[in-house]
Amino acid sequence: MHWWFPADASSIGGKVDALFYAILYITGAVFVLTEATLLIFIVKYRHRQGRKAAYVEGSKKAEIIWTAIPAVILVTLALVSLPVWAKIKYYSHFPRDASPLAIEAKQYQWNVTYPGPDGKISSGNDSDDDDFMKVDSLYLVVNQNYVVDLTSRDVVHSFFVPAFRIKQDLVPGMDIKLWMRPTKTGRFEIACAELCGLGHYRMRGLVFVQTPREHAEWLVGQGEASAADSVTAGLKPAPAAAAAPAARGATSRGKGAS
Amino acid sequence: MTARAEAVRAAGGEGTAPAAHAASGPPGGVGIYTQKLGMWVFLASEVMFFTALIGSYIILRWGAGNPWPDTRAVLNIPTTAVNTFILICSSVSMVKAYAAAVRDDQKHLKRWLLTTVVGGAIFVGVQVREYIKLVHHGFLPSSGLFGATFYTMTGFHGFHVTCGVISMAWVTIRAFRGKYKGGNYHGIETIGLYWHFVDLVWIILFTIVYLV
Amino acid sequence: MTASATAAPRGGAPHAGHDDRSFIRKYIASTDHKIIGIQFLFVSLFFLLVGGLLAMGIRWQLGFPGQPMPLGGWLPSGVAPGGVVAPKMYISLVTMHGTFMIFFAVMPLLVGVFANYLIPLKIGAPDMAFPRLNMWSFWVFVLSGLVMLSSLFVLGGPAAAGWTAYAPLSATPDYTGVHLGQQLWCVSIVLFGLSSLLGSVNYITTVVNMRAPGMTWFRLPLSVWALFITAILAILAVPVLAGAVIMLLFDQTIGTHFYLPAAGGQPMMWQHLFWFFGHPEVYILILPAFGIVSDVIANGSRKPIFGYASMVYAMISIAFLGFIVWGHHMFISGMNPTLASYFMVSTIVIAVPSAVKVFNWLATMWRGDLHFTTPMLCAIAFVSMFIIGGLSGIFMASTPVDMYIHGTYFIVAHIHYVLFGGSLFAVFAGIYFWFPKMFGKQLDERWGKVHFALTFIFYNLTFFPMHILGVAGEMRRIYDPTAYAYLRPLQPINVFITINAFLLFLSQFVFAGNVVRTLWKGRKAPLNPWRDNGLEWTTPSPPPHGNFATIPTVYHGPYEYSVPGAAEDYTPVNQPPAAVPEPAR
Amino acid sequence: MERAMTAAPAGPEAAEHKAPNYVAVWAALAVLTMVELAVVYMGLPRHVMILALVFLALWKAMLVALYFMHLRFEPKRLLYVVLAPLPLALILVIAVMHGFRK
Repeated sequence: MHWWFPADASSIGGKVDALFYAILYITGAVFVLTEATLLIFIVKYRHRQGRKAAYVEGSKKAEIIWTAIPAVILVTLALVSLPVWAKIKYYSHFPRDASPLAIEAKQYQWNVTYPGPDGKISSGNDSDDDDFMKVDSLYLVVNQNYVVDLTSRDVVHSFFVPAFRIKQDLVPGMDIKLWMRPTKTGRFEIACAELCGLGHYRMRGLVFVQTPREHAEWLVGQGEASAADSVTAGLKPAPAAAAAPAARGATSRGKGAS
Repeated sequence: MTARAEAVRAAGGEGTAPAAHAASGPPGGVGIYTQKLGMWVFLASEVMFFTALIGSYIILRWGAGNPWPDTRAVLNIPTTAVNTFILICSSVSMVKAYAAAVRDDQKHLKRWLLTTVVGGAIFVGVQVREYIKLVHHGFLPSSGLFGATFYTMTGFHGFHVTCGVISMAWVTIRAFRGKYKGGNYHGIETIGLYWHFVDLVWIILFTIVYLV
Repeated sequence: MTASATAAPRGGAPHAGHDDRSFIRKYIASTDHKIIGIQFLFVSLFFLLVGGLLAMGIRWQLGFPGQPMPLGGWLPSGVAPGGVVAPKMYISLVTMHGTFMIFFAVMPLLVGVFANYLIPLKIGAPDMAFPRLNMWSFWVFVLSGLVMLSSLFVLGGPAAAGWTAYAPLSATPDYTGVHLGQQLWCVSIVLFGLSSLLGSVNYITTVVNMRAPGMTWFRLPLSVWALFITAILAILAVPVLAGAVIMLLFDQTIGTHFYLPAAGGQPMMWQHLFWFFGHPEVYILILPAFGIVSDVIANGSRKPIFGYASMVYAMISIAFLGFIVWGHHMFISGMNPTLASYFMVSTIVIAVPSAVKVFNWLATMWRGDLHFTTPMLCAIAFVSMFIIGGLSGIFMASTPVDMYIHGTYFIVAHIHYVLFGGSLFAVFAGIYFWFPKMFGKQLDERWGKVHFALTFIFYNLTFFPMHILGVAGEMRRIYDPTAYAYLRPLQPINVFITINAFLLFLSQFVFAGNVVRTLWKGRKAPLNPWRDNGLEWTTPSPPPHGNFATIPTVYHGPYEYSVPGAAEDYTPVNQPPAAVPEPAR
Repeated sequence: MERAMTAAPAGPEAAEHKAPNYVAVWAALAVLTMVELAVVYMGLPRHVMILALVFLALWKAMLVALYFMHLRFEPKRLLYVVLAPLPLALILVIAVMHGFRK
């Protein structure tokens, strides 16, 4: 039985979890202190015959103390959160060596566009478009940075990979970028985390995080391998690259091919 | 100013004398009689309502950087400028009516109220005529963002003016029945505030929708 | 203008004894703030029941996905084939549960009931400033509620875009298949906004202008302060929602493109406008609860509220900050992350005044003489549940953590801790406390305690496990969580929650029974059953039309309990001080 | 009721300030409207024109609020009620404008 965080599988997961636990410990301590105080007061100051309440209107000192302490703790928390947030979401902090990917969401599926052998996602009108598309499945190489272009064709969706601790809305009419680096191989689920219609609950995709070799083999299988990929996959470079265009017809390709 | 503040404090400030309070009429906490205060609070919320509409227009046009048609090619600026002037005039006649009510000048009160109603009605009429023409030229709420924002903002303003004209007409009838005699100007001042507010909104709308 | 002029009986005395209004003027089209408050009470309790029933549908599906509901066979097969909740019905259930609970149950229960009933009585006024406007506020509310109810029965079903109605899902029927239902939702919300506006103008004007002599700002009971600040929030926030919803309605009906990206519209604009209203709304839903609980805790502890002034300042700063934190609902919405950082900081700051309030309540109980009456128990439960709800809010304030828990059951747990554990416990505290005032009869304390205990237990068993679901990554508004492999192991928790939710729902019938029984054959309540200081207890229960035989004069603050040297442990605010000749001015 | 309300405060409140010269304000509004039109048809650079127009519109709005709605002659406290929503309106619009990621 697994009733807590899914196992962390991305480069930022550890940071997010650490912040979560920091807040959990702080709030947990406050929770125990305040609720215990409440319980003690309930027992200790319950009405008994002849008891009279003390006439206390307040205490400046006490109030300043319990305004200042939470303020300090909370502001510290904000200061600790800021750099993590900046690292995850600010475009200026995105890794430079990332591979591009594009995900277009529509009711109720994820269309993942992969760059072809040229390593670039072409803009729609590119004539030598060698991109290819997969529905609901995202194949990634472990420890490789990715920058994903997120768009939506119809309503607001939210790209959520619990194991990566990543969530980002996809808004129609907007082009939002997201970066991630998977750190564990395996199969993880993609969920939609924003109500997108009655099929919202089945807008499920899968992430396959592979070793470079597995990934290259997969690319070759798709007929989309570049020369370098073929080397990684253990095939001879020249024949694989030559064979690629012929095999490509098998995969749907480019944006909007569904 | 200070003398007045003194008077207010004496009459209705904190710790009012029981006798002064009992009628609930005299100025209370902030020295403003109840209807006027209520109207101002209502106007504060109207500011937020128009903020939503005008703000959306600003956001859609400048924030999101949408392409915008040349407003001067679509809308008839000279007509609307004249119409703006009519609305301003009706605001002036409104304050004149208010001044007449304060000094209990029934003749002028009735005359200026009537002028105000007529001015407001002309404004609404011209707006309706403008709408009909625009629709004939194929400019509809569904014609892009400009159509949508234009009709929503001016439409809701027009709705406010229409409500204003109806209540002004009613106030005028009451004035002819002599309900505002003897320096009883509160009703006139309160409806006047609403009327000027609608005028004020139009001043903003005219500038940012028609001229910019 | 004339609205105010007609009804307010001057000084109250003329009507106090003999009330010759017709039945309709007295109980239906009444302009008496007390009747309006009671009307709000019963209507919004009805909507609370509706919202609760919808929640049972949600919980059934989550606990036992795909199994026929008990009595589900009665529903038309288009909605629930074979009594099983269909995906579309599920989304509608979620949407309408949120809508009914927030707009038609909790908000009118807190504001409609208590602002109407308490403000004039507590400040010593004969009625509201604009009694007829007040009546319209109620009837427009009823109308908006009926429109919302009717949307449940129209072709295509009710709104199905969540209570937040995110565009473009809500902006065109293409995406949900809901035509009329979504439009009725918009119409109803606009009407609701109008009702809330009329009410708020009244509350503000009344508090400002109609306080009894000697009732200075800093002698106002905290409940009145809270309701006053709430009304200001409503005045400034609700019109923005109305404007946004009107544009949404135009998108649906007359072909505009405010929120539809096809012609340059901005879905994000809806989110901003909605949450610009939505966050102050959160405080509209909790500030009156703060006020009620402060009154009840001071009374139950027989002690002055600790730090009265800082309680007021805390509420004022919460209200102001409440307007500049709305972006924390949108951290992952694609909003500029730099802006999100600003919103994180403002959000974190707003937690401080809330913390101050909790500490002040605890300090009020410190060295008190605690009487565990039912209202006091509910108020203590409020404090203890609000601690949890407040602390879980801190997780969301931290942007990176929010990225993970946003849109999960952690959020669901949080809002229920604040809105149910918080607001609703305060509502119960308020109802138990002022029931004797409203009806002249006191709710049975024994059954009240049974109701409290059952609610408290099942409430926690229902909502606390939702935190765990959230941490495990279960999304909200998911028709069938078992569609995801990583959520399948959590199903026992969902079953557990569902069972407790049913028990929580059933427990409320103890309350309903208590109310009915008391109204039917309850004993007459003493004049001041809680030995409270408030002005409302200085008139008969229920108070006559016009409230006070003579307008009272107030001599001191509202929380003068256990004053040293006094014979009684309470000092009504209109009791002249023995030694001091003049009231402080 | 009505009579009770009106009799008392009429004197001090209304007679307190001298009625402003409404005709002068009206003339100023008329002139400002004409200036606005002139600005539009003068062919100024676009942002200068927008700035000038916004300035003129605010000026006119101020005149209406101060004299026709006689805010100038009201207690300061009422001014706060009136001004309260304006910063919120500004915050809303500015924040949303910055919310778009460029």
